[in-house]
Amino acid sequence: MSAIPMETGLLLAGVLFMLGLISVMIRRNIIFMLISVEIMLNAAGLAFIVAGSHWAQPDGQIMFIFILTMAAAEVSVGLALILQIHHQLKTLNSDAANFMKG
Amino acid sequence: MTLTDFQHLMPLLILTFAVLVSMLVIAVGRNHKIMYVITAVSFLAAFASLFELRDVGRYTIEPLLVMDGFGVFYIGMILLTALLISMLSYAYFEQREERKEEYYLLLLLATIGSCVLVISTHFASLFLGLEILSVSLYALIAYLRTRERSDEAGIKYLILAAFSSAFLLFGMALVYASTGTMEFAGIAAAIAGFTELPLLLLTGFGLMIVGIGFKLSVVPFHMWAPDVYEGAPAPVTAFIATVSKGGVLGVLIRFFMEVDGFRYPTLVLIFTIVAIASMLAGNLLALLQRNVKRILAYSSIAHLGYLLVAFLAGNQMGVEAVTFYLVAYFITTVGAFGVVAMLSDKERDAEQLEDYRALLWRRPWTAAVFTAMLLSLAGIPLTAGFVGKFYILAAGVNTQLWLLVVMLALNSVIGLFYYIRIVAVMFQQPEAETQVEPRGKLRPSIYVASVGTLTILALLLVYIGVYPSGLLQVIQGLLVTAAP
Amino acid sequence: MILVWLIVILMVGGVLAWISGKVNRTLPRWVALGSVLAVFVLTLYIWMNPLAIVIGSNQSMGHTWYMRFDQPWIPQWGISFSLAVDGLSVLMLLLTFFIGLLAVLISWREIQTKVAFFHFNLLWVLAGITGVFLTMDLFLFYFFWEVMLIPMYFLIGIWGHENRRYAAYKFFIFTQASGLLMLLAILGLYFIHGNQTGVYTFSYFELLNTTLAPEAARLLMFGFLAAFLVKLPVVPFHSWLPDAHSEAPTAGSVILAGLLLKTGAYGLLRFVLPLFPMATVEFAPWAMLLGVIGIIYGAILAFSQTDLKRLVAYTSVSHMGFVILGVFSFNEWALQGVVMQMITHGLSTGALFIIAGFLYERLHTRDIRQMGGFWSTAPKMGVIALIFVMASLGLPGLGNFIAEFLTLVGSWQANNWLTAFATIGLVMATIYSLRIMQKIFFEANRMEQPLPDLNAREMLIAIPMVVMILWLGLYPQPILDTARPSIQEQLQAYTEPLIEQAPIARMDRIEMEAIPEKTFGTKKPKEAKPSSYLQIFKSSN
Amino acid sequence: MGELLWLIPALPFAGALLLVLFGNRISRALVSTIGVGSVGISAAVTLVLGIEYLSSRPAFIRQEVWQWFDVAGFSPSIAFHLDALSMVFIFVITFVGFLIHIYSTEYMAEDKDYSRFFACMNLFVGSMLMLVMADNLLLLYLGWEGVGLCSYLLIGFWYKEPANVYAARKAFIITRVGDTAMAIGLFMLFQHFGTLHIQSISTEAAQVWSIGNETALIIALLLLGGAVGKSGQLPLQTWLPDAMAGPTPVSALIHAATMVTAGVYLIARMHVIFALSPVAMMAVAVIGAVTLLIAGFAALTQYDIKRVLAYSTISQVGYMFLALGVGAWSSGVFHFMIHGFFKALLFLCAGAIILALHHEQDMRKMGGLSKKLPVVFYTFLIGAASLAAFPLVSAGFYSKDQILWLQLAGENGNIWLYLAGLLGAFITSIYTFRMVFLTFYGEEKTHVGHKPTMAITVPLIILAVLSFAGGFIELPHNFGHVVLFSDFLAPILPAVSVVPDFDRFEWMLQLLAAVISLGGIFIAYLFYYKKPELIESIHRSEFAMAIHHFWHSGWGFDQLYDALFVRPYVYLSKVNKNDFIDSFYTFLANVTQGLHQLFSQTQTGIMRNYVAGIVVGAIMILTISLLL
Repeated sequence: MSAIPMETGLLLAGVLFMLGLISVMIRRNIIFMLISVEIMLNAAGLAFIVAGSHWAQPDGQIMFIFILTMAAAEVSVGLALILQIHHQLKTLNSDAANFMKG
Repeated sequence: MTLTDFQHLMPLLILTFAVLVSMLVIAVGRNHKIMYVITAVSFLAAFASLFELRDVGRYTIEPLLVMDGFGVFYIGMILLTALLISMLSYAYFEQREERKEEYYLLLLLATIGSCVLVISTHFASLFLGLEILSVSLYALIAYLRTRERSDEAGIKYLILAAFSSAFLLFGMALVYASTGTMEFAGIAAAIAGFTELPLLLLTGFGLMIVGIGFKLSVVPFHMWAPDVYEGAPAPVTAFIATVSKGGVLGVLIRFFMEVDGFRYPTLVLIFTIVAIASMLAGNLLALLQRNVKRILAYSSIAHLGYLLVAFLAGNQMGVEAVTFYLVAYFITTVGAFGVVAMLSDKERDAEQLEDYRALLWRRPWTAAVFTAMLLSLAGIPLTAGFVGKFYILAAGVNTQLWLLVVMLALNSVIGLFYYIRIVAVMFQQPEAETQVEPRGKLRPSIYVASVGTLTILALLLVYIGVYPSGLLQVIQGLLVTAAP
Repeated sequence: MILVWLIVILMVGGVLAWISGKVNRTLPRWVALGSVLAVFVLTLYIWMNPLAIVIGSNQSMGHTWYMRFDQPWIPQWGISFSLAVDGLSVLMLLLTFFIGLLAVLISWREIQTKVAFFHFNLLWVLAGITGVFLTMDLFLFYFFWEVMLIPMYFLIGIWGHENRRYAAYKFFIFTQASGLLMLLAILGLYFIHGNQTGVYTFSYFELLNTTLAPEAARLLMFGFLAAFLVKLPVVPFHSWLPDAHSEAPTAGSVILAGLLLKTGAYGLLRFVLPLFPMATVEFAPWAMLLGVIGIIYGAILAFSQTDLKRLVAYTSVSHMGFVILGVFSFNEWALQGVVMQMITHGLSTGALFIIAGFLYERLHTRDIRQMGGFWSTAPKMGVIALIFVMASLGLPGLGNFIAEFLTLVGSWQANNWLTAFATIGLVMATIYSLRIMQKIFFEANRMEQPLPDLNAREMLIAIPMVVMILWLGLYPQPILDTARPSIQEQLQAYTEPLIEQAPIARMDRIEMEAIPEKTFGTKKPKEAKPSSYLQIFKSSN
Repeated sequence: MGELLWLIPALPFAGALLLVLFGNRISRALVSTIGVGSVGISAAVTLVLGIEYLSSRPAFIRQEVWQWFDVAGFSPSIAFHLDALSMVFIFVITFVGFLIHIYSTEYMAEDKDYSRFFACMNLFVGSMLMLVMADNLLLLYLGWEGVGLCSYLLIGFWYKEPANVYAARKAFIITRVGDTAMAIGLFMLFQHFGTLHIQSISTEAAQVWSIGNETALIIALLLLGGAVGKSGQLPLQTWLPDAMAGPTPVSALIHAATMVTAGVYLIARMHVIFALSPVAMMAVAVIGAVTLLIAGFAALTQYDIKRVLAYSTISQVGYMFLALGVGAWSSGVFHFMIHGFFKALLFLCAGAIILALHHEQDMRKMGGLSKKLPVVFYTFLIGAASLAAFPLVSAGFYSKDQILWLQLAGENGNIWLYLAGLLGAFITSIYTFRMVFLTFYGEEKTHVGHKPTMAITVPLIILAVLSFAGGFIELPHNFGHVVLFSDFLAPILPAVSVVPDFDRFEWMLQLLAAVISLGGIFIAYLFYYKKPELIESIHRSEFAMAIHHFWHSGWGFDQLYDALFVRPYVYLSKVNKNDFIDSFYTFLANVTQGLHQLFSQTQTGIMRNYVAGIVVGAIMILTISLLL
């Protein structure tokens, strides 16, 4: 099978990363921000896999699994928090949560 | 994994064990005191186990971890800090109605995370440690669910931390892609191979710096710090300020020492800029701030800047200076937040400057301790902070980082202003002669816990300030192995 | 070991004073009085029977130190807890404790809130200052340099007048900023010396032997100067002083004027001169210029002040100008003058602040526009004030005259024009000094309430100062003899070893001879040897 | 002999000390005993010493009391030096001082600050003696400043009146200006001789420097500055008239007899230096000449009797300077002595009058006192005669004539100086007898209250005798040729070298002087006694009045200095009262606070901005790491 060159893969990952990044910046809804962050994380994971395959090592995939687990944990905590926020602010607009400033 | 590996990881194992135990205990029945005791004991045990490893040369546990003097010292530092914080937390949470027990669980986990960080020699372990730390921090910060500030802080920290760790991971991936290994040593070797660093690698490093910088809350990744500090419960704030940053700084030093990042002007330049920016921004932001917790947050930003100055010295002395300063900084910060925690009541933490008005005449000893802590932060003699700052300046002058050193001097003058301002508020005359507040609404045992902690901290502060050579010996003894 | 006791007694005394406040309100005063008295006596003892020892590389001069104490402190960095006294330090210490005693006494009635804590701070300031005058280790020096600030900050910030917090901040930040620059310079010196010799040490005597590249020397010198010039203070770094002086409680002002400023001058003598001989020579004309500017500027501003304490503060600015003028003329006359100036200014300005304090206690104002004609109601105070006003305008027969005249004689050898301008300062001194007398004690009395004259305690404070200032004016020889060896030591780098000069310490000739001798025919004058450096300097400007 | 030397200044000091310590606790009688007694005893001691000195003529007597200090060879002593010159001064100071003290016991009797007065007076006598007895210039400087202080305290004696205090302050400050010059002179002397010991300097200077040496000139001029300041000569004369604010005995002692002549003493003492620099000598002479004219004209127009005397003092001291300027040292000193007598006398008389007229000092309100106060009248007349150099019978005639004569006869005198002196003499006699006629003749305008008693009259009489007979110890050689005084001074002060065979003109000049003096008296008689309407006519003319005011205000020097120095200084000080340098530091503080405000804008608390922050940081870092 013709191996895809690493650069292409990394480029894809990079594009994914940027997508996530931009959407974090433009989204107001906390949940969407969380999702976009997940996208970024996955982009990182993808990059690892690409790199791993390039060096023909399992490490990349191992890292990806780590990332997945971490992301899962994070999302769970995150959702819990978001519930709390919604419970208190009656909104998911992240800008609303700005009691602390200055 | 051989048996000796386990022996060398004893502290971590103890903590992990403690976590499991406490889970079970909670399952059996909730009891604040028991949890507290378990935590404290486990911290102590872990610390004790370090003495076995006192004179370990450099024991690597392929491929992830290494146990050396540096690691031992940092772990010890982290453990003690965690212990003190847990002691403070006891009194703090005793006054609150939430379920307190899981708190200790998370505390233990976070501590494990930061311990792992300082002994990791591999991206994987770095990542794991960092995430154990962060994830438990999310929960800790938002622990007091009923305060919306707490939640706000939590969500902010969560999103931003995840965001930044995405950077970190992507950076790692790129580095991995360009070097083909994730071990620090390997990377170092690979880099040594290159005549000049490939773009990929540099980008990787850049992204990683973003991730690390966030955790260290240095400019321009500092914005979360004040909000989180303010929102989180006082002990947790202390934890973030000390343990988490300490761990990250430890790994940063290790990594840089390993790959000898100081050879690369780009990296040095970046860190220089970051350091100066942090010093300036931190101090200026704190200048007229009226919320004590935020002041401390900003000042911690500035102090990270100071630390970077020594870090940039990039030699044995620099590392020692960083370590020494870290110790002083830990003591001081924990002490400061301890006072905050002690003065806090059911509804809110004592964070407004007004809460401290005329404190000296209401609670002289607390005020005295707080004053000592602030003076130490300001780097006034007779306190550990002074010696630390002196050490950093020495390191800087030694390697002729004149720009940084002068900036440091300038900034500590600016810093002086707001530290002294708090002191001045405490020393003000009380308008109406407010009689001494009713004490002992807490059970004496608890009261003793926190008061004792503060006393210990104050004594340590002065001791190191007056007779630093003891600590110096320890540091120099253990860190010989750190610099390659 | 006595040296350590000096500091320990003060520190412990301070803590005791604080604690004893729990017992009753006057106990702290007695504790403070006792401990200061103790150290004062100790110092007198040291002064009276000096056991001469020779230290380090100074045998050439046979520069004798009275006493020394050495104890490694932070060996890793070559820092040792090293104290030593020579003539200069002893004089400074005597001044410190004398003023300290007065400070305790004047606070007796003035300070009524937080008495215990006040005396804690007072004693710790004194301890810090003592350390500064004693220490022979640069790290330790900086250490004490900083230690004396905090209590001073509290003295101003807690017991001061209306605008105390601002003044306290200003004082603290100015001195801190300058101090840090000095710290950098110290470190620079430390590493340069270390790299040269491989011996990393902060010991003064070791660092004296450092050879510096001109460029480095210049930078390091400016580091040190920063601290000392701000502390002195020299225009344009003086602006902390008027505020601090005028807002501090009387004891605070007295200590500030009498002692803290002197630490600056002491630093110049002890460190800047011997450490950077070449650099200072280059810088000398500018330094002297600064001094002259200070003299004149301070005098002009003093004239128009209406707040008595602020006025006196500006007079100190003017007087300290003489110090820097003298220090940088590098000859024995000038330096002896500087030493005298440090002491006499400590006394005279201290006394003026004390009088300001007395007036404030009675009138609750420092505004001289509301005063006048007090001579008729309080003649004793008038006489005392007159004496010290005259001292501050340099009337012969009072200590300040000796100081200023020697300084000017010395600086004349170094730089004629600047000295001429400095001398004009004497006229200006007359102008502001007489204004003090006129506005407070002469003219018509505007006050309706009567002004009680000095009571016994206040006389007890005033009389010794009068006696001292007169003694210094009429028979300063003991002081000069005490200071001579150390001054010659500081000047070593600027002169060939001086062969000449006067028998050492004639302690026995305190009182005038009973049977005066008479001589016929002119007596040959002693030739004054202008040191080799002087000609160089004259040719250079 | 000489062991007692130190007593002379010590006694008055002791008196002063006692009075300061216990003055307000002891009775007036005791105060006057101490005050007068101390001076009296030191006068007695002077007498004893004087006799011994005259009997055995030593070069000088030196007594070191103790070594003041000793720094690197700069070792002045508290040591006294008695020679002919200081002898003369000590004599005048102690004796005239003694008489004035006696006088004061009555004059000040009513004053509540009796003891303070005598304390200051004693202190003054002490310092003045210190000044003239010092064997080194530093000690001399001590006395010099000491008398300055005392004059300050005594001018401002009645301190309740702001004007007096200002006058005192003015006196002190202006003299201090001179002192400053003198101090610089001392620095230079020390630089060149390594000592301030007067004898050594005199001997060495002669060897080291040749005539017309630059340094000598500068030093001489600086010393002259000091002398000018103390002696109220041009351009520092403005303080002396105002100094009359003090009690009259003070004016008599300090501002007539002794202190104002300190300058004369200094120049005579340092005559070696001056002799080395002809330019300086000329400066002295010219200053003297100009001053005596200016002051003379000013005196013409004064109405306040004390101010007349003040101006006349200035002008008489001007004569002394004139003498010194041409190297007629002893004549200068001689005139000092005589002037000391008659001017003290005149002041004391004036004091008696003022006392009699309830502190009325304006001569226009006086008159016809010759009947009421006969003693005062006759003594005053003698004094006036002496001041106006009334031929043959007045001491003033001989002293002044000698000076004038030497202006022409002296080697380095010249005709202009002589003419100035002559004109001065003319004016002198006019204003002197203007005083006499206005005060003692005409009809009585103010009621005479207090009649003088012994304490006042006796000193007056003694002084009168002295100022009448004092002249006969020094007579010109064309008749009598008595040279006791100049012989006495000869060992110290070299005699002036006279132009050969000029003597034959001497009698002409004397005649001229006599005529001038008498003419002045006649004019005064004409204008102020015979035909007062002449004055009216003068007063009618605009121009004359303008001149009159100009002279009355002392030639507008006060206004000039006020505009030149005082106002600018005060303005400078006031405008910068709160220290513009401070504003720089305030500015720094404000900048920092502004930055704080700026930065804290960034902490919006909105999460997305924080994200943005991180991104910005990332971009920055990447650009750095990629571009560099």
